Amino acid sequence: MLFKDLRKGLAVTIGYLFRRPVTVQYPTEKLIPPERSRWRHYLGVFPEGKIRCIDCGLCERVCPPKVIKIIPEIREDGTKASGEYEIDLGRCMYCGFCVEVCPELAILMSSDNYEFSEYNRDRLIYQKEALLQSGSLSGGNDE
Amino acid sequence: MAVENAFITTKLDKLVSWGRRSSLWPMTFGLACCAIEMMSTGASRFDLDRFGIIFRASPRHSDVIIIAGTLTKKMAVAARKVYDQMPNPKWVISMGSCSNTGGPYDTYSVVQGVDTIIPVDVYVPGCPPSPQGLMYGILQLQKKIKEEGSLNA
Amino acid sequence: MPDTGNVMARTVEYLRKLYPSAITEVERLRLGRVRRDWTISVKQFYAYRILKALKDYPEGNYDFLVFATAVDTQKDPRFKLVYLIRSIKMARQITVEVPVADDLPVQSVYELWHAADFDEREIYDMYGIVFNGHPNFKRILMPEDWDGFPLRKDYPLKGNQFSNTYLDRKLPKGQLKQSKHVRMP
Amino acid sequence: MSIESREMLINMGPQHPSTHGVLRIILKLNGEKIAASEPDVGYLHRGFEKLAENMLYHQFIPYTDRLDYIASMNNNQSYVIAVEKLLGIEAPPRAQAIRVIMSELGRISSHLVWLATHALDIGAMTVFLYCFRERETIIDLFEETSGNRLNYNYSRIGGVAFDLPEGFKDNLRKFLDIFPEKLGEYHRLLTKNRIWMSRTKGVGILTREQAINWGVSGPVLRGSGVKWDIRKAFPYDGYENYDFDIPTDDACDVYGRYLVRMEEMRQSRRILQQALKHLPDGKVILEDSPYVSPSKEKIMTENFSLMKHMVLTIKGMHTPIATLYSATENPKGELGFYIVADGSGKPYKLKIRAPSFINISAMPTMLRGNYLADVIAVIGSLDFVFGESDR
Amino acid sequence: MSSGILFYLLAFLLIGSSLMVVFSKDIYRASFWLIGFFLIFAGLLFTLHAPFLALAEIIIYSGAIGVMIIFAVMLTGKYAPLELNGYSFVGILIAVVFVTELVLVIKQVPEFTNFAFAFVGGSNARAIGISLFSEYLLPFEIIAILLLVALFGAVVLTMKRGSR
Amino acid sequence: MISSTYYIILLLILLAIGAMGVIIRKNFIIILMSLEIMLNAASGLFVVGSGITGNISGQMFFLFVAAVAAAETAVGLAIAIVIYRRKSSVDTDKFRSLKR
Amino acid sequence: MSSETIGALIFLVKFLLLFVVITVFVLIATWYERKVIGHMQQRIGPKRVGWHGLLQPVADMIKAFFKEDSIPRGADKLFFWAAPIIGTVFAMMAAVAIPFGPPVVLFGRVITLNVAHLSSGALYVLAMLSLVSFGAIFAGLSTKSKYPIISAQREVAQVISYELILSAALLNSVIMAGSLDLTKIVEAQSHLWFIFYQPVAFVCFLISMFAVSGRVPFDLPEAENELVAGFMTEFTGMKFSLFYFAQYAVIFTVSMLAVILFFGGWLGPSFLPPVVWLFIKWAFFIFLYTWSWATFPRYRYDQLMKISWKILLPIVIVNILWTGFALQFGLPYLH
Repeated sequence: MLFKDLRKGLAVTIGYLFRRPVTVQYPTEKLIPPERSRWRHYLGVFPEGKIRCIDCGLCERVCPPKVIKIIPEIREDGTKASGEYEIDLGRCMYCGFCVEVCPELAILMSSDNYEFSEYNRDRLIYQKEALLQSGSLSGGNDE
Repeated sequence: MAVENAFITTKLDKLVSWGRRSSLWPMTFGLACCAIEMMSTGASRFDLDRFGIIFRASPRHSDVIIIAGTLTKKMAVAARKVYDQMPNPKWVISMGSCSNTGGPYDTYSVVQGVDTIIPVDVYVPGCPPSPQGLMYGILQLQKKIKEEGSLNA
Repeated sequence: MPDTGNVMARTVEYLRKLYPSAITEVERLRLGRVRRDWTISVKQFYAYRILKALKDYPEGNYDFLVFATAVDTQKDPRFKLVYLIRSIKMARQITVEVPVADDLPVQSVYELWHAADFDEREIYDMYGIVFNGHPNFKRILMPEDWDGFPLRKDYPLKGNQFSNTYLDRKLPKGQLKQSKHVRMP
Repeated sequence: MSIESREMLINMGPQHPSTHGVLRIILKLNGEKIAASEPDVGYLHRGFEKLAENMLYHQFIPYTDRLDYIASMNNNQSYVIAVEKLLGIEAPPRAQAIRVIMSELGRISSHLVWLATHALDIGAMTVFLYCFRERETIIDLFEETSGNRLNYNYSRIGGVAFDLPEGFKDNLRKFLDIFPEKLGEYHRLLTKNRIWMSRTKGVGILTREQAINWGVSGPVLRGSGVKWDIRKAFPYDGYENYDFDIPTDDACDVYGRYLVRMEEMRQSRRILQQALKHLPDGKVILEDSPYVSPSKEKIMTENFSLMKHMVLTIKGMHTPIATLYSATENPKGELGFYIVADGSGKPYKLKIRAPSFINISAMPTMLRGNYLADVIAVIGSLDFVFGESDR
Repeated sequence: MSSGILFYLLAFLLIGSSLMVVFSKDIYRASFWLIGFFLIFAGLLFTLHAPFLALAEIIIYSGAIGVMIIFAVMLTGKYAPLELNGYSFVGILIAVVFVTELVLVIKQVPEFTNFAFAFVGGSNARAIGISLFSEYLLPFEIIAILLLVALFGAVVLTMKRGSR
Repeated sequence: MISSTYYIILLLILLAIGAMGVIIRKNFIIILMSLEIMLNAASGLFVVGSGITGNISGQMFFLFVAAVAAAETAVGLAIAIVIYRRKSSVDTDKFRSLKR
Repeated sequence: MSSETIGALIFLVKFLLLFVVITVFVLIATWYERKVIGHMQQRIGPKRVGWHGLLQPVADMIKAFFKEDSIPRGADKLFFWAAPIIGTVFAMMAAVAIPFGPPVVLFGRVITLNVAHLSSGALYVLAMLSLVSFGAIFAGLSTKSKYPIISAQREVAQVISYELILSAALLNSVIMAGSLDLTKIVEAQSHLWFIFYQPVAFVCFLISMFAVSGRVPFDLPEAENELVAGFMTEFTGMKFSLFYFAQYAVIFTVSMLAVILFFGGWLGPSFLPPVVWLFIKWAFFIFLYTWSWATFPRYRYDQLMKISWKILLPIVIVNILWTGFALQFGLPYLH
C-alpha cells in the first residue's frame, strides 16, 4: 500500500494514545529519590543531641566551590568546638565531597529534601541552626 | 459606589491573577546543564504541560524566563536583551547554582548571580535542581503571583 | 597493540634526516602501563616544516591533528606550543612542542590541518600568541573586545579590573546591582 | 521561482530554540540558501582550564561532570583515567567494569538526548518525549548509583565512589530487555520516514578527507566512513575484552551520522550485556595506594589512615613531573585531557580536548550551499554540547 | 439609498488606496495597498452584480498577482524614493486633463439608472462558462497559450546563466 | 440612485490615477502596480458596459483582461528581477544602456 | 416586520452563532490538542487548571488579554495592527459559506444552514482562504525583522503552490456535482461519496489542506525550531492569539470543506440528525491534524515546492482530465 513509511509512524503514536501515561503528577504524588541522593545538607548529631562536628575543616578545604565557612570556637580548655557553620547552598555544586571526607559523619546530605526554593538569595545561605533541622524551611506549597 | 468598585476590581484582580499563574509560558533560555533538567521537566515523566506551561521560543510570547545554567559575561548582554523584549508582566526564575550566584565558577568570565543583571523572583537551588525541585520553584512563583495580585504588578 | 617504539623511532629518524638541526629534544614517557607517546621539541624556525613533513610522512600520514595548545612556562621563551598529531592509519601519535616567545607571530598550520582553525584562535584568545596565515583570526571564546589573556599565569582566576567592569560598560546604565556574595577566597 | 538575488545576514542565536544552548551562527543567506556561515562559540566559556590550575586533582572531578553534561559519567571516567595514567595506577577490575557500564549507559543516554533534540528540531516532537522517557530510566539507574540525576561525580582516582546498589543489575537487565523495542519505535517513526529521509539525506556533506582534515571525531568521523574509535585503537578500562563493532557509514551526510548513532546505541547495549555477564567481584577502589584516601571505616578507626586522608584532602597528592595526553571515546567524540604536572597537588596546565569544539569548526564546510532549514539538521547531527565546547 | 452610500464608500476607498499605491515611498506599503485596492474592487464588482467576477478578481488579482508582486518586492528591496520634479507635475497635469476630458465626454452618454441584471438564474458562472466555451473558444485558447508563453518567458528570464 | 455614469466616472478616475503612477514613478515595480490599477479600471468599464447592454461579453472580457494581466505581471516581474540582478536597482532612470 | 428585516435578523443570528461555534471550537481545540498530543506522548497534558485542564484555554486567553502590547521599533504600525485582524476576518469570512446541513423549514421560512448561501460557494471559500495568508504575509513584512520576513517569504511560496492544488482538487468534486454550490455538491453524493470516485483528488486535497492551514508537516512559516515563531515572533498578547484564532478557524473551514467535498457532508443514516453526521466526520479530520502533528517531522521549503509543482500538480491535472473523460463517456462505475 501507499505511504507505508508514514503509516508505520502513525501506528506508533496512536498506539500510545490508549496507554497509561508515565507522568508522575508532582505536587500530589512525588517520586522518592534513592537514598544516595544528594540534596540539602544537614549536620549530624549524636543521639544525646551533641553536634558531631569537631571543626577539623576538611570539608571547608575539599569543597570545590568553597561554600562552607567554619569559624571555630575555642573553649577555655583549648579544645575546638563547632562554632559558626555556614553553607551557601546558592553556590553549592552538590558534589558530596564534604560528606565523603568528613571523618566524623558530621555533615550529611538529605536524600529527599530538594524543595527549598527561595524568593531571596540570601536565604540560601544556611546557618548552623537551619542546618540542624532536616526539614524544609521555606514551607511547603499549600497544594 | 466605591465599595462596589473595589469589589469588582478585586474580582477582576483575582481573575487576572488566576489567568496569569495558570498559563505561565516560559521562554526557552537553556544555557547549560540545567537546560537538560528543564527539558526533562517538560518531558513525559514530569510534564510541565499539566500546569499549563508550554515553552515558547520568542520572548514576545513568554511570561517567565527560566535562566537555566551558567550565565557568562558574553551571554549576559543577550540575556538582558531577551529580558527587555519580554512584555510585562514578566517573571524570572533563576534555576541552579550557577545562575543563583555564579555557582562553582567564580571565574573571570562568569556573571556572579543572574540578579546582578535582571531582577529574579524565585531562586531554585541545586546543581542542577531536580525536575521536582524546579516544579516546586514554579509553584512558589505561582504563589507569589497570587499574593502580589495583578494590578500592582 | 604492538610496540610502538619502532615506528616512532623511524619517524623521528626520518625527521632528523630531513632537518638535522631542528629537533632539540626527544622524550619518551613511560608511566606505569601508559601507552607511549613520543614528544619532540622543535625549534620555532623549523616548526612548520617539521609539521608538514609529518603530515606527508610516507609510511602513514600524520593526517589528524588531535589538538593544539600552548603552555605558559613562565620561563624564557615564555610559551610552548603543543601539537598532538595522529596517524589514523597506523594508530600512532606524536606530540610536537615548539617553544615560542610571546611577541613573535607563529606560522599557522591551518593549511595543513583545518582542525587547527579553532584551536589556534583559542590559543590567541587564551595566551595572546599571534598566528600568521590564519583565515579568520580573532578571539573565539571571550568577547572580541575583551582585554587580557585569561590562561596566562599572571591573569587572576577571578579576572582583573577589566573583566570586573566589563558588564557595566556593556549593559545600559542603572540596571546593575552589585553582586551580593562572593565567597571563593 | 528563484529567490537568489539578495543577500541577507542573519544571526542565529545565541538565543535560538535549536542551537542547543548558546551557539551563535552568523549566516549569509542568499534567498534561503547559505552562502557562508560562521559559528561563534564562547557563550558558555566558564574558565574550566583556569579553574583546574587552581584546584587539586580530585577537586576537579565534579567539574568534569559539567563539561559534557549530557554524558557526565564518561567525562568523569575520562578525567580519572588521565590522572590514573599520570600516577601510574590502575583501577581494580570491578571498578573498571562498573565504569564501562556507566559510560556505555551514558553513551546511550547521550545519544537519546541527541536523537530527541535532533528530531525535535526537524519537527518530530514526539520522538523527543519518547527519548526522554527512556532516558529517565537510565537516569534512575544513575541516580540510585551515584546520588544525582545529572552531575554524578561518581568516578574517583583509583576506582569509583560507591559500589553498585542493590538491585542495580536487575534494573539494568530490565532496561536492556525493553530497550530494543523502544529503539525499534524510533526506527519506525523516523528511519524510513520519507520526510525524515528527505530532510537528512544529502545534507551537510563532510567527505572522508574533509572529516580527517577538520579533525572531527566520534560519530561525525564515523559517519564520514572512517573506522576510528579510541575504544578499539587505544583501549582503556578493559575495553579490549568486550566484543563490539564500530558502525560507520559512507554516506557522509546527516542521515549517515544518524544511522551511525542509532547503531552505536545497539552496540552499547551489547557491551552492557557482556559487562553484566562478566562483572567481576572485588573492591571498587584501590586500597593501600599512596594516592587514594582510605575507606571511611579506616579513617574513623585508624589514626594513620586519618592522617593520610587529611594530607590527601588538604595538600593533594604528589604527582610525577610529566606531561600526558589521555583520550577516551565520549559519545560526542574524542575527549582528551592533556595534563602538564609539575609535581604539586595541582595541575600546572590542563587542556581539555573537547570533541564538540572541533566538530563545530567543521560546520561551515557542511553548511555551504544548503538551505536555512538544513542548518538545524546539521547542528542536530553534530550533536555538540557547549559546556564542553566552550569549557 | 443604501446602495448609494455603499457606492460612495467604495469609490472613496478605491481612489484612496490607488493614490496610496501611486504615492507611497515604501514598496511594501504600496503592495499592501494594491492588495487592498483589489479587494475593494471586488466589492465594486459585487455591486455590479457580477459575483463570479468578484471572486475571480479576489483569486486572480489579490491571490496571485498581489502575492507575486510582494514576492518581487521581497527580492528587489523596498525603498522607492518619491521624487516629484517638473516632469512628474506634467504627468499629474496630463492625468487631470485626461480625467476632465473623459468626464466631459461621458456627459454625452445617456445614463442607465437600472442597469442591473439581465442574466437570470442567480449565478452568472454558468452563463460565463457556456459563453466561454462556445462563442469565445478561440480567444480562450489563445489566452491559454499566452499564459503558457508568459510562464515560459518568466522562467527563462529569471534563470541564471550558469544553471542551464 | 447610482446610475452607470457614476461607475464610469469612478473607473475613469482610477484609470487616470494609474496612468499618473506610470508617468511619475521611477520604480519599475510600482509602475507595474499602477498598470494593474489601470487594467482593473479598464476591465471594470467592460463589466459596466456588459451591464448596460445586457450582454455577457463584457464579463468575458474582464476574464480575458485578468489573464493578460497575470501574464503581464509574471513577465514584468521577471524582467524586474533580471534588471535588479544586473544593476541592483529597479529605478527606471538607471535603464539607460541604450541611450548614447 | 418586513421580510427583509427578518432576513437580515436571521443572517445576524446565524453569523453570531457561527462566531460562537468557531470561538468555542478554537478554545476547545487548543485544549483537546494539548491533551491528545500529551497522551500520544505518554504524558497527561493540561491537568491542573480546571477539571482536567479544561479551563486552560480560558486562562491563556485572560493572560493574553492583559499582557502588555508592544510594537517593535521600526515596524510598520498600520500593517502591524492590521495583520492579525486581516487573518482573522478572512478566516471567519471563509467559514460563512460553509453549509452545516440541508436547508430546514422553520416557522414557514426556509432557512439555509449556512450564514450566507452563495451559488458559487466553493469558489468563495477558496477566494477567502487565499486571503487569509495575507495576514501572515503582512505580519511578516510589517515587522521588518529578519526571521518574520523569511517566514513571510515561505508563506508566499507555500500559498502560491498549494492554493493551486487545493482548487484543482476541489474542481474534481465540482465537476462531478456540476455545481459550485456546496449544498448541491453534498446532494450529488447522495448515493455514493465522492471519495470513492476520486481517491487521488482526495489525497491531493488532504495534502494541500495541511499546507494551506500551515500545520505539520508543512508548518514552515512558523517552524519554531528554524524561525523562532515565524511571522508571529514579534506579536504579543491578543494579537498573537488572533493568529492562533485565524489558524484554527482555517482548520475548521478546510476540514468542513473536505467533508463536504469528499465525504458526503451531512449525509448519513437517519438515526442521527445531519448536523451531527457532519461534525462526526469533521472531527475525524481534526484528529488527523493532531495525529500528524504528533508523528511527522517537517518538510523543507524547497521540498514543499517540489512536491507541489512536480508531483501533485501533474497528478491533479491528469485527474481532472480523467474525470472529464469519465463523465463524458460514462465509464461503468460512474452513474
